[in-house]
Amino acid sequence: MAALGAVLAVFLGALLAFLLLRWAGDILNPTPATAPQRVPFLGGYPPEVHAWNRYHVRYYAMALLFLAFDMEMVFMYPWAEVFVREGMVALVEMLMFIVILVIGILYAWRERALEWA
Amino acid sequence: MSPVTRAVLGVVGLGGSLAVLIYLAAVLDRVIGHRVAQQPLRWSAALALPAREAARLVLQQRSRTERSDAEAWALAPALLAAAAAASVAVIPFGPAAAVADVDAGLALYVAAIALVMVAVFLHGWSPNSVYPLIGAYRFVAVTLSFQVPLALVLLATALPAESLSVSAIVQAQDGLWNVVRQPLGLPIFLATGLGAAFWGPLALPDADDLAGGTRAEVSGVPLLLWRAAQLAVLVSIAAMSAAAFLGGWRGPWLPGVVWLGLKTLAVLVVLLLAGHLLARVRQESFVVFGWVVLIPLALVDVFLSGILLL
Amino acid sequence: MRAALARLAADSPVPIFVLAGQGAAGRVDGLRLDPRLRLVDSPRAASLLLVAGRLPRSWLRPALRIHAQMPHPRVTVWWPLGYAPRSLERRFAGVVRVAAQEDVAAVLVRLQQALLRRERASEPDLLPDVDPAPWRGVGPYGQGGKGMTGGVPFGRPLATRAADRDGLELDFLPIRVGPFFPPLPVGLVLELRSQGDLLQEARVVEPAPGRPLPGDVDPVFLRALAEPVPLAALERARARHHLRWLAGMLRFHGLHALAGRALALAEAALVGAAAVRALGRLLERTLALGWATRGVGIVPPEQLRGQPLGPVARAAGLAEDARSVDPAYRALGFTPVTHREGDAHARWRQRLAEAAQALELAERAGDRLLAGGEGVVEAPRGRLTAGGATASPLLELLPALLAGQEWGDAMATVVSLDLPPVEPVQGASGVAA
Amino acid sequence: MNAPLLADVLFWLFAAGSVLSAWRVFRADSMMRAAYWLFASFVGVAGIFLLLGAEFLGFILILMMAGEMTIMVVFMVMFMMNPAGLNPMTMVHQHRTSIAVGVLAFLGLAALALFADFPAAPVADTSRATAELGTELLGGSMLVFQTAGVTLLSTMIGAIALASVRGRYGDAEAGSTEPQIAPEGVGRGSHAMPAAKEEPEMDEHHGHLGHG
Repeated sequence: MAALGAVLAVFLGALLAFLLLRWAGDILNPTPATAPQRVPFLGGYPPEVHAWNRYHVRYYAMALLFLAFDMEMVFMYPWAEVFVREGMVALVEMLMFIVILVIGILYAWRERALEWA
Repeated sequence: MSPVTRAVLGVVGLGGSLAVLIYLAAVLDRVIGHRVAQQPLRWSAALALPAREAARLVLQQRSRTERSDAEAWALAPALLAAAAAASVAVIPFGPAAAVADVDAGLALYVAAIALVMVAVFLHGWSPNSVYPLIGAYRFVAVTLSFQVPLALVLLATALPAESLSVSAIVQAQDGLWNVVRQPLGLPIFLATGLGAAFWGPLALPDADDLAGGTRAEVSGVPLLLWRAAQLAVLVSIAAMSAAAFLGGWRGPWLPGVVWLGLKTLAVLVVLLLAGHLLARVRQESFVVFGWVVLIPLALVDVFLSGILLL
Repeated sequence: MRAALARLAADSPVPIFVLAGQGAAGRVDGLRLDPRLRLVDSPRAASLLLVAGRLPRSWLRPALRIHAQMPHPRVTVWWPLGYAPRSLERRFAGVVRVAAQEDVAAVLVRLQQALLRRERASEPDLLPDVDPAPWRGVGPYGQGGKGMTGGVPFGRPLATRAADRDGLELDFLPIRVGPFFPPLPVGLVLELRSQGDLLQEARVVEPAPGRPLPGDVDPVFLRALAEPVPLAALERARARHHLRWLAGMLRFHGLHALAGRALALAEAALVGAAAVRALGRLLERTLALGWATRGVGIVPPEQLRGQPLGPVARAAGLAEDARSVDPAYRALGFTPVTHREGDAHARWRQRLAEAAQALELAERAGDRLLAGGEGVVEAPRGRLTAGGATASPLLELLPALLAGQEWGDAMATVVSLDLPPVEPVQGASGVAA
Repeated sequence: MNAPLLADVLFWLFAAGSVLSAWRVFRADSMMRAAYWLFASFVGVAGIFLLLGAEFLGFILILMMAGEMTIMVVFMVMFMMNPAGLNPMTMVHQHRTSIAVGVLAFLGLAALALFADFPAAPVADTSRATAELGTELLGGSMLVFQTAGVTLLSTMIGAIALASVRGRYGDAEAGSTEPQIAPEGVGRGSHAMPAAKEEPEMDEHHGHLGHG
């Protein structure tokens, strides 16, 4: 419990420290930004539209693959703790599980789902 | 000493040592850069350089864009630094001494690295400007590709320790360091660690082809905080590779803390050298490389070390 | 507190954003080697704006926009490089002019210290402080919007949809990459249409198509068109050009330290071919550029046949070189170096090999003279004829080359083509800065 | 400030934070903010997991949710209107029915929480939780573990078959032509895409129906 308290303290401490430093920076340089200064930098010309758009991500197939494959880590952490005690049973079971998941990656690779759509 | 004072001492001590390591990393980066460029740089000048640039950035105005997501923009560097600090908190610097000896320390470390992806995406999305936005989406693609191998390789070090606690992992390396027992572990961890700190060959979100990427619209104190937080993640990667693969505080003659510091600095030099000698990878080829090469290699590393332990 | 910070920051490297006008590219590279300066890749990170050489009229408005985008405290410095002043000083109020004999780096450091100690006020904007489009109070919620994606919320419209190669209809971004986008050659303006980070279309806005592009060619090549010129001087200038391009390409790929080393070789008066080959081996051996440029921007040889494109053509396997017919070169046993793949990787290895070969020729040539006067010489960017354009055919290739490429690969392709800095037509009464 | 009091205070903080950020999810206009408020809500729940001693589950929840919420941001921004909330929008429809459902759900859960008698069997030593989960995975519920693997495989293959346009047998829509109103209508898949397609124009009658 004390260890978790320490982690939370470290996390919130760093978070607050950086927010305070940023606020102190604003106090030190209070000059407000004018309209031309706020124009996003494109190399000399102003942007015609907002940069926020329905950004056509090209790796959406890989993102879906990651969602499914990320679950594998949930199972591997407890397995790692008890591996030495369980011995060969643990090894064989995890090998089966992992081979099944790697087939998914090979399928994605063959279907060229990992490349830009 | 009541737990509260212990926690405060731990936080302040960790913050101080992290700040010193960040400053040292900045100095080492300059020195290695000048060495590779064969330009002379005196050590006294190199030691003062990061402080001078920090002072100049503190006196610079914070730039704003037309319609930015101001709160997320302010949160991004803080979240990045908090994730890095939390990840360093679990690393033990003595037999029973760690700021936060959490039982599932490894799970916390990988969760902190996942928070880095959230922080960099926020930092790129918030300014509502094209180059940071492209940089942010690049980092999501790269992180989704290296996060699994990074977690697997760390998992392999948990096998001999029979526990996810980082201090148990260091304890289990009394006779044999994991870098010897699991040869594939350290290279994969350093490659994916460079991705987590978006440094050197994997500096895709802040790349030169996007005129600075997510920091193209940042100036003044936020730019200083962002560079410091990025170096904090790099230091965290170096410290964890020292703890998980190079025996952490274990070592003859010198006290534990000194050994951990020396190993962390050694790995830091390797990471900074990679930053100066390896060109930036192409995003799409790294995604394919991560899924098709890094994950199988990490799995081989896990199962090989498992078989050796039977 | 502020004074202490100012004293500490006094001799930190000065961050400069450079607007390299005509004839300034070579001199600006010299500044990169100065440890007191640091050329940054975004105006947000700069506190000094350095205008070098002559600023053509069409670049003036972009220059004012970039000046406004710099954070305070800031100052503009104008480095005339021999061009007579006209209206730049009227538009850039309070610009500091570097006299001919002054050391520009010392001026920049002095100005930065004055800014930090607040002895010099920061320059105000030179553009009116007005919203891009009136939006305050407009529309049902007063932020200029209309419905879900309509109107001009906060001064800018939202992106619109377009079909794409993978069947989805999502937003596209019309990005006009301006004259001063650091990775691109100065003055090149591209109108890119990107969905996500993939470029659907690319259009060269400036320079206008079909216009001659003299480009900043070393004067020794122009002289070689008319009169005999020592071969060693010609080849050293070629080597210097290629090494300076290599430094720019290394910086683009994130290797700033190695770029400094290549630039030091370029600026050094006497540099041996061995040093250049050593740098080449280092770049080769440390896999430094293999995965970054292999297979990027492949230009098929049939599009380059018969065009004066020099290294770009030779990297695609066409052994076209004006020097191979020249008796002086044949006496030295010159054979053109070629590569096959025609991608960015082949192009940087081609230029590096040519730089080393040029230095070897220069060492062997002694004071041999070239029989000048035929009106044809092999310049670093291709065959130069009296008054002819050198690199404009490459600009026609760009749209087809960049369409369908990811942003990083597209920029790497443009960098690998070594396009000359773009100068608008001399005729227009440019602002002779 | 002894430990139990600290635990209670933290519990209430995490609980309140989780509920607050869950409320903010539906008040935020920007898709990115909505998703990351949901992530903050999950972090609150993970905090409560940690307080209950399930350390591994807490950190794994944060790890998984960081990746998945970022992917949700990417997909929400890509497919929904008004990606960044520049024009205000409401994500809540049928106000009356949703309020009614909310109140009903709250009452049901509150009744369950108050009147049900939960087994008061505190776990002795929390540090073994992950190990027990491991032995359970390898022993008793090994079948669940392996079927989870097969389910994940089918999810992967299904997701890629649906999402990816490019397949081993060519583009998914190369052969399929949508019915057009005009009799000799041109299929959506084969009209001239703005981006230059690599292979030559496919005439619409030939072509493979869907991809492998």
